Amino acid sequence: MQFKSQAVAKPYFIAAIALFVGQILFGLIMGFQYVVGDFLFPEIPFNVARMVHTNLLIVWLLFGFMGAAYYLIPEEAETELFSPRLALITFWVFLAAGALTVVGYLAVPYATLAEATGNNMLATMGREFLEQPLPTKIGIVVVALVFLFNISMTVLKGRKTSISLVLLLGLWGLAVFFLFSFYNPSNLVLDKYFWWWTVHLWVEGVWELILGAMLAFVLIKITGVDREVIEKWLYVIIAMTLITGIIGTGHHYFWIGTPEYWQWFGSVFSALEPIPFFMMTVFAFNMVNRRRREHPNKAATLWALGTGVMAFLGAGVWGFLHTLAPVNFYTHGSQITAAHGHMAFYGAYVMVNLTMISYAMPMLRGRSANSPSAQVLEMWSFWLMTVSIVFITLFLTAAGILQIWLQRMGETPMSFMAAQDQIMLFYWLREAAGFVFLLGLVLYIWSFFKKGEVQTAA
Amino acid sequence: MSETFTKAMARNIFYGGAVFFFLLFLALTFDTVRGLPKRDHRENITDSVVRGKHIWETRNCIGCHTILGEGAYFAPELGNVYKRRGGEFIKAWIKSQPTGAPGRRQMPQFNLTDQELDDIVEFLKWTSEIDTNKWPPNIEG
Amino acid sequence: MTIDTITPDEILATPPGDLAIWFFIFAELLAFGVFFVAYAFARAHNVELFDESQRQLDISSGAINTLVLITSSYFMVRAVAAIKQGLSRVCARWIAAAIALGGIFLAIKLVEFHDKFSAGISLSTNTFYMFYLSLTIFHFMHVILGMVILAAVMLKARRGGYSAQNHTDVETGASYWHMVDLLWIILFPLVYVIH
Amino acid sequence: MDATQRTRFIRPCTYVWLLLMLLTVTTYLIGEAGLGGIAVMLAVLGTAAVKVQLVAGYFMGLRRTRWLWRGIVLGWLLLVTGLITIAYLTAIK
Repeated sequence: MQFKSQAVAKPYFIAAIALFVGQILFGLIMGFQYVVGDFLFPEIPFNVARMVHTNLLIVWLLFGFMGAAYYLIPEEAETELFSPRLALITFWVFLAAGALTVVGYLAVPYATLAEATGNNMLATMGREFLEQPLPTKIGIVVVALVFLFNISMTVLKGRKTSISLVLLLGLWGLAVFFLFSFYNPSNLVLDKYFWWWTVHLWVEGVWELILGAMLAFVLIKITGVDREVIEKWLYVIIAMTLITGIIGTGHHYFWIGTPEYWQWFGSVFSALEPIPFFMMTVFAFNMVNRRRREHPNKAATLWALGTGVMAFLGAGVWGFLHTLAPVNFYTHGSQITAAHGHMAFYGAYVMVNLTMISYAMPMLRGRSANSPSAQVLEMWSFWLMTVSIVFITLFLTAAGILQIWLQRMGETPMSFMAAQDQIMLFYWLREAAGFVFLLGLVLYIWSFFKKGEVQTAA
Repeated sequence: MSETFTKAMARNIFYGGAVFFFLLFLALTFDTVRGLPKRDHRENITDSVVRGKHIWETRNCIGCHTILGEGAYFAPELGNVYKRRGGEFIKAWIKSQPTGAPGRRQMPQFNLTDQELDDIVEFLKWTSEIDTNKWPPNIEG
Repeated sequence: MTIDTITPDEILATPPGDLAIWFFIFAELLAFGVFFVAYAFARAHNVELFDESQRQLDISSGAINTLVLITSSYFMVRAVAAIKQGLSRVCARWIAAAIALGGIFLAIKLVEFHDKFSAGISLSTNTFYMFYLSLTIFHFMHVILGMVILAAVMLKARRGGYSAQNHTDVETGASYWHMVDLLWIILFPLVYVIH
Repeated sequence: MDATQRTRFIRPCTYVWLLLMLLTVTTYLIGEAGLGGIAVMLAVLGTAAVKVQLVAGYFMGLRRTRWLWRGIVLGWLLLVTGLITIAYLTAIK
């Protein structure tokens, strides 16, 4: 850790992991509600648990991105952060807004929450992933602007590298596309059309820029390969990301009332979307093989390589599985979508955050890497979490295929609930895999506290 | 790769490609938005439909159901439920929830007034008439 | 015709111009290739509709456009040849000529689009016109992007920015422009001619 | 690059250019005459393939590079024209 102000990243990482645990707990509640329908009803109905699960996911990933930015921007720009005090203030504002929102979801019926928070004045609630009340949405915009102001000023007064530039592009893009969550027309088709501008252009557009920048930074630090080569590849990868991802939004415009040509554009370009993820995997392995130094933090290296592979598998392969229009006609809105969602989010964005945290945390605590015994623990948690996500995805894919076969094909299709009863087995198996994931996460947290002889700060 | 492939050119391709495809995306968006009225019959959006959408959102129906295939996968697709069950069934179903059957998935009781029930049915009726390129594959949704 | 024989020592490790543009060229070839094949298989499902709509196309303007683009592509070959001899002003003039022909291509295309749009044809008229308009508009935008690249290279060449030893950008621009021409060489017969 | 090498580079490209123009005109005439059927389709598609190979080889200069780069373009060309031919054959039946 070369600059004092990088320490401001520490609370962000700690909050990120804490919210991550919350997300997994509510995931387990929902997983159990799939098999025992009235579990915790009416105290925590499924829709409330889902809001908390998905919102905690996005909020903890944002905390992770901000922590990563506060860690790497000063180091890239070779200057102190513009205002560490501002960063800490926005940390508490964002944490408070998040906590209040979750309490609001859990304590008050959603309709009352909407009534109380000015939803009648400007209705932006009640849409998937964007359920936050208006004050929270405004709070997110304010925090984002202050955060972006803070790191942009740091880069302006310091060295401008491609990595910090790409990271800024990704983060500014994230803020800009979040503004579409305020647009909620009464025409459902228009509402959905621009809803995807926030959701898709985030996870298959600007978030991939953030993912690329973070991964490139960690790889430079771990492998010691010179910056020119890594940044060159970074640009090629994110060029392919936007070239395929922007029109790739079309694979959400097959069945929501939009014209038929989207089925051709959406299928063709989203079929090409796995290419940048494949290039990222080749890039990661290539850099590690051509490393010029043996970095003591083996766990972070494992996370970096794992990010490439799992992002390609989850977002690339499982995405391609159901992105072509004729296939999507059957899989749209089935458990196949949920399977892709789990592995894509974990493989791409959870893992890159964990890569950053497992690389930066030791540095923030004054050592170049955790003790070997702590790193072994961390590697155990890597494999437990990754393998359990693979199994969750496999079980949900099987559930999805059976659901489609029973509910949407053949002459005597079953009703939704009848089909759900037939695939209960897979939901039980998924829940079991969920507990393995929780075990992995616990090990991950424990690895930060595990004692052992420690290397000096490199 | 040797220096035959420069970072400057890669950066130009990134900026060029991003702007190019975003412009193409805006053009397609313009064409879509211009052509939508014929496909979504927006002339049928009455005040009741608008209020119905507001109820759909403020009760967080998307937290369990999918509409036009998007949302949570815990409860049935409602994009074509008006065609599948009809308005009266929908109102009766909403009023009779939760079923209380042990171990079954439960839908909360929203205590909607009759006006609100009519509105939500109007919204689901309008949604079922959108031209979704013949999705879902069958009436089960 | 003297096909020039390549002496083994002349074999280059990578194609002319910056290798990054070749990543982009291969990605574009892949995207267009998938669209061409999609067009062919979509036609297989409704042959009469495609043939009938195809007859309404203005084949002569398509052919002229092919000639225009091929000639423009040839001009870029002469531009590269000129800069290899260090004649950056001559090179700039050849590029200007190539851009001019690109402009003519755009003009002819705009007339064609105007006729189609004023006849009420749009992306949603039928599957053939959806493919015809998507492919030609997608290619149209590539011609514009190509002309922007060539204009940038021309300006630098006019200022003497390139020399016999350092002219990678000219070759990069030329390679992209040749790709735009190459795609049209397939697009024209596929969409306008064969049935 | 001296004069002789200049001609060795430009002269073939000029011939290639004229050949491409000629092939385009023939495709145009076939199209204008409205000829259809498998034989014509294969001929026109074949002409387009030859033209692509000429542009890639001479104009793009791939003839002077390692076989890999020409192979990529040729492979792409064969795949695309092959699939188009299959599509047209299945359509005719």
